[in-house]
Amino acid sequence: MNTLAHGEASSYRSFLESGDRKGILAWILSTDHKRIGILYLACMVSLFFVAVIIGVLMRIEQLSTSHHIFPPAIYNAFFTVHGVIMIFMFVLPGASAVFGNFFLPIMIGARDVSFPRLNLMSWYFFIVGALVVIASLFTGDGPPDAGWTFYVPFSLRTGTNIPLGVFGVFLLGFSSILTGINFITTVHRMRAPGMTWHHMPLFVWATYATAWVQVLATPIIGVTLLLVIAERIFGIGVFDPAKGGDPVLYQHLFWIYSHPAVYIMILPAMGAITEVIPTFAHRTIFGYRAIAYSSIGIAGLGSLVWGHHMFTSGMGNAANLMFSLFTFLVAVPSAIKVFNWTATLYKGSIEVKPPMLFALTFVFLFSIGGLTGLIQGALNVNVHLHDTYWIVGHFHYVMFGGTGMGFFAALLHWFPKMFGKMYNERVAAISWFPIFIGFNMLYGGMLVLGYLGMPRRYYTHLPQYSTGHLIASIGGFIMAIGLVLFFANLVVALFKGKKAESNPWGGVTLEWHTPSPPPLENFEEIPVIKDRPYIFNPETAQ
Amino acid sequence: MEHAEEQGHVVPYRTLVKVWLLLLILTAVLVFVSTAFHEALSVAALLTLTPLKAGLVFFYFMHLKYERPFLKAMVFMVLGVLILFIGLTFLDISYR
Amino acid sequence: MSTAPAHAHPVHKDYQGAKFGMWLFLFTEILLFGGLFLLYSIYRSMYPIDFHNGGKHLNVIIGVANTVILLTSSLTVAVAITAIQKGNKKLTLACLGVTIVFALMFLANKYIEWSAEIRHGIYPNGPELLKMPNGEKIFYGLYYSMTGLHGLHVLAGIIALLITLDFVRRDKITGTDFNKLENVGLYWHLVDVIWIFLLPLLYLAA
Amino acid sequence: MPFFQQASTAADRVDEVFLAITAVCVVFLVLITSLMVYFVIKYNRKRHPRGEDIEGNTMLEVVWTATPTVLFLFMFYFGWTNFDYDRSVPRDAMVINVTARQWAYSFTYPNGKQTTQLFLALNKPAKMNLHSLDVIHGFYIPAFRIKEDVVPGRDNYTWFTPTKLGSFDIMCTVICGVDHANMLSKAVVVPVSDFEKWYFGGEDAPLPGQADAAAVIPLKSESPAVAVLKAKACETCHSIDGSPMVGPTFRGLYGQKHIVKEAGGAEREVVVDDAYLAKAIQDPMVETVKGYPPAMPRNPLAEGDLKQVIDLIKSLN
Ligand code: HEA
Ligand code: HEA
Ligand code: CUA
Ligand SMILES: [Cu+2]
Repeated sequence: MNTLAHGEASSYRSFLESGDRKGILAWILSTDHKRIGILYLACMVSLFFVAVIIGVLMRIEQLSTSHHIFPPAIYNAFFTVHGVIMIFMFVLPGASAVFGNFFLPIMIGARDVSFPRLNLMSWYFFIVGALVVIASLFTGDGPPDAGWTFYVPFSLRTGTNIPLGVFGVFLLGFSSILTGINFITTVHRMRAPGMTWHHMPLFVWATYATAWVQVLATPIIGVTLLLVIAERIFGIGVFDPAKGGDPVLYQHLFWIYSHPAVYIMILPAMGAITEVIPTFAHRTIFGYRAIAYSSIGIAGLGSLVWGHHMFTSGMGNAANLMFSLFTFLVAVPSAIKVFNWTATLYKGSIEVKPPMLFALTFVFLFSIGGLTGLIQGALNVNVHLHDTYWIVGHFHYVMFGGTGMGFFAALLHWFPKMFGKMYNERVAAISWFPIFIGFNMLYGGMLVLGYLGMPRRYYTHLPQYSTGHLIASIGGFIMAIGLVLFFANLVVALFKGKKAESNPWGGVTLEWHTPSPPPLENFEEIPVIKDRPYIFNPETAQ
Repeated sequence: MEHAEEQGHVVPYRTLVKVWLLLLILTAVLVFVSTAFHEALSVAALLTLTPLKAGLVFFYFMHLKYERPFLKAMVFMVLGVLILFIGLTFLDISYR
Repeated sequence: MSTAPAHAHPVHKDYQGAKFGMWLFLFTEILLFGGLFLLYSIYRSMYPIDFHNGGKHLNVIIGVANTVILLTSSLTVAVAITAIQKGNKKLTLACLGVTIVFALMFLANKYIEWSAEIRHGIYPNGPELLKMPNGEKIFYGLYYSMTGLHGLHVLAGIIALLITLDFVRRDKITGTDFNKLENVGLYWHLVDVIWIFLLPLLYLAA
Repeated sequence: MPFFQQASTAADRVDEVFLAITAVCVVFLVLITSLMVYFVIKYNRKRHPRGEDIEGNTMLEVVWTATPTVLFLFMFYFGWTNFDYDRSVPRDAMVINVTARQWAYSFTYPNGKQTTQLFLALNKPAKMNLHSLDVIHGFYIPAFRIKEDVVPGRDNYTWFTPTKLGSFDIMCTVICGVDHANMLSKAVVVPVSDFEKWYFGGEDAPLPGQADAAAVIPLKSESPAVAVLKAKACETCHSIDGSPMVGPTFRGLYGQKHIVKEAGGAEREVVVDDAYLAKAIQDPMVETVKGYPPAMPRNPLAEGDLKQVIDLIKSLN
């Protein structure tokens, strides 16, 4: 695609070594997009583990119907905190904040994002928001227990510390907005010469589409959460049925944001695996434009389907009809992507290294998740499935099997580039087995439980659901082994891994033309781009 | 990058003052209509005059008139999104 | 070439980019208030009569006065930008000063208005308000939320304007580098536009 | 399908649509997965060392955009038409008022009879008018495949025609507090004749379907205090036999010393006596007992009822 000299001369210093400050300050005061990306990564993985452990505790509680290890109030706090951390602190910023920050500027041939200081500020919003949420667990009258959806009027009446928790989420939203603004401006203003829209790697397209959703949808939840706080403190009445408020309007406002939010979660992960698949198939991506435009399509149509979370709330029938119709339409661009990824394997030259393994797993698990989404998108089936474990199964498939696996694939793909260290590929591949098997037992079990009528957010269950819960719990423990192995491998690599080459996988996008890890300025000279990305085999290119 | 448009357009003082006067007049009309006539008319005035006033501020005070077409399109896109949000919510409320 | 020291970040400032970023921020503000407008329009359609009556207790004079104040302050900010573009620092400073004074006047009016209402027991959970029908409770809930959030924005605007004023004074904002002033101006105009909508929705609802 | 319990007309329809959509989904999942596996093997680096840069194929793109779109529209259509059925109540349906509160359901029949379990006549349509006294609940009968949120301040409804005899779980699906998981009841479907015997049988008629619902005790036959506890759903959180539940048990409660937390957060010790009980029942959130979640709903009792309940608690020592 372009000819870049990247001789690793002796004077070369990576971004990890350069900078005036030392120690922790070199990180928390740095405006370098790569360092900020790693800051996000570190915080996110830690928070992820907290939430994962809570998830395992919930599985332990569901092992028995007669012995309750945790009282109901604690279990309610568990799923609330588990959901809030997973959603607002892991999958929502997720791939976008970590890999978007690190690679978006590099991939478009820029030295940094448009507003580096704003970028650092949004990390501070993130960390303060996270701390506030955590503080809400230990202050006031007990941890929030209303679920991550904070439905009124329960969230107004419960005695627990909802206002502080909600305020933390508000701050996290602010962080998301600032990142979005930054990325949109960066893509518009910072592209290297010759980097036209159709020369941009698809990860950039995906992050760009995500950024628009972040900017347009997040403010709605911002104001909604502020109103919940105002309701709790002053009693303004807009959501309080006792004062004539309509609780269903809260749900509208909540989902106007939170449905598009699920696409904020999945789009960057989709973008990341769109990088992984051609790299390991050693051939160009199939249907570049279709994939790029379907990202925009998902972002656009995704804003019109929020009502599918409210089919049983007594919504008007015209709304039920429209929202179900749009729900099915928004699945089309996802289908297009899946087909294009599959077609990209055709006549490739495929190496199934760990990143590829996880990327293919992404396609499989996300497809299951998406297809279960279709099933519950059908109106009358949704009536039965709403608020059961089926839904819990669906969203773990798309969020963990989709976003989570996409995140893992991206981490394996870019780890050598980010840290300049190589992990043990065999251990990574071995960790896949327990993860894959455990995953399907855990969440597949939940799907069956849900169809049989097991409601969600129950600290215990009726005896007829015991077998299902047992299988799910065992699956969870099996997956635990895999995940521990997965992360332990990376932690070991961080300290003891052998040095990574600048292009270990034979990738062709710009980030592979810089040394590993990249220098502070990314490029010695801003590259000039002459052609589209993903040309692996120029001789057969059409 | 296009250095030519970097500095932005200089809007003459006279234009600004004219726009300001127009805004004050529109406000007066709005207040007058909503106090003097009956409901329907005042709602109609609300729905026409208020966006008009906002448009004046956007186009002249905020220099939107002199911006690239892309930015203009984005502003309308954002307003469209908001209207869609409100419209779809009404779809629920009006057919309950 | 490979031995050349990594150069510092390019000094070149991306004005278009900064302005674009500001507009994006304004979009988020539009949608932030958009959520409240959504609630307002739905509740108004649910409680048309109560909203009509609710508007009666509000002081239209103060509302209109505040509109005129904000519109005029918008003018002065716009003039300040034209002035700095023409290199007229004195006029810029004067205009910014006047804008800040107007903004303070706006808040003072707001204070008078709110305290009068609170004295009459019309505030969330206030004795008078609790006696009113549900629709009016919602109307006032929205009234306080909308004007309160808007008031916070005015406050933030005043701080931003003060900082800009200082920058102009110290020649950090000049005829060739006035992007910060422009962005603050954009923000201030948006605050104005939101009030343009609040006036008929709240004060002229009766 | 023996695996799924189908007990209403809606259940067949839900399962039909579910199975149809699932079938299409499985076909595509298998297709995608086997293609992926096949390509990975066939075009493995070892066997196929050079990839080919095939950029796309317009024909294919069109086909695989159009096919899902059409299939999706069909799925939507079937979901919608059958949902329409779920929302169209037949005119002859018996209207039963369902009242949900933290954490119990109660059912009121057109003739004024009130129960804590839902008694239904086989093959007769019944419409549920759903009302909530506090927060949102979710009225759910899995075997009937129906669910509707019970939203305070709103008149939601659902309906169904039971097609099988037996007793079926009623659950609550919207998180509504500490005892959300125990907000359970039963829908007891009996032959029309049995139903009518109870329904038209006057005050003392025994509840129908006792064989299935052994635990059901009519409100009438109990001491008035226990009836109050049942009617106000106190017994969903407080036991009278000493077993631990969400709130303190009534057994041995009188005369105990409790640490209570005042609204401000200060703690102090109280002795459980008449005055304390009266206050704690009528205004539970003013002071909450340490060690228990601050979760008791406000649920004022009439003067006489209050005295009876306090006497009952005293008698449990
Ligand atoms: C990453 C997050 C993510 C993603 C991507 C999705 C994607 C989708 N979701 Fe999901 N969803 C959630 C996260 C997500 N969801 C969460 C968190 C909840 C619950 C929130 C809560 O209540 O707590 C939820 C809940 C939820 C509901 C509400 C359930 C309820 O509470 O009653 C519905 C209903 O329609 C739904 C539908 C869909 C659909 C149709 C898609 C589609 O976009 C999927 C599209 C993908 C595919 C269709 C698969 C790939 C395509 C093929 C393999 C092609 C071939 C197929 C055919 C031709 C059939 N989701
Ligand atoms: C991306 C998002 C995400 C992810 C990854 C997960 C992961 C898990 N979730 Fe998830 N979950 C949600 C998002 C997510 N969840 C959301 C949004 C809700 C809804 C909340 C609500 O209702 O409001 C929910 C609800 C939810 C419920 C339903 C609660 C209920 O309704 O009653 C359950 C039940 O079991 C559950 C279980 C789990 C488990 C066991 C995991 C486990 O992660 C899976 C297995 C992983 C492991 C077992 C990891 C092992 C690692 C360790 C043990 C630590 C090792 C330490 C070091 C290496 C230092 N979750
Ligand atoms: Cu009632 Cu959950
Ligand atoms: Cu959704």
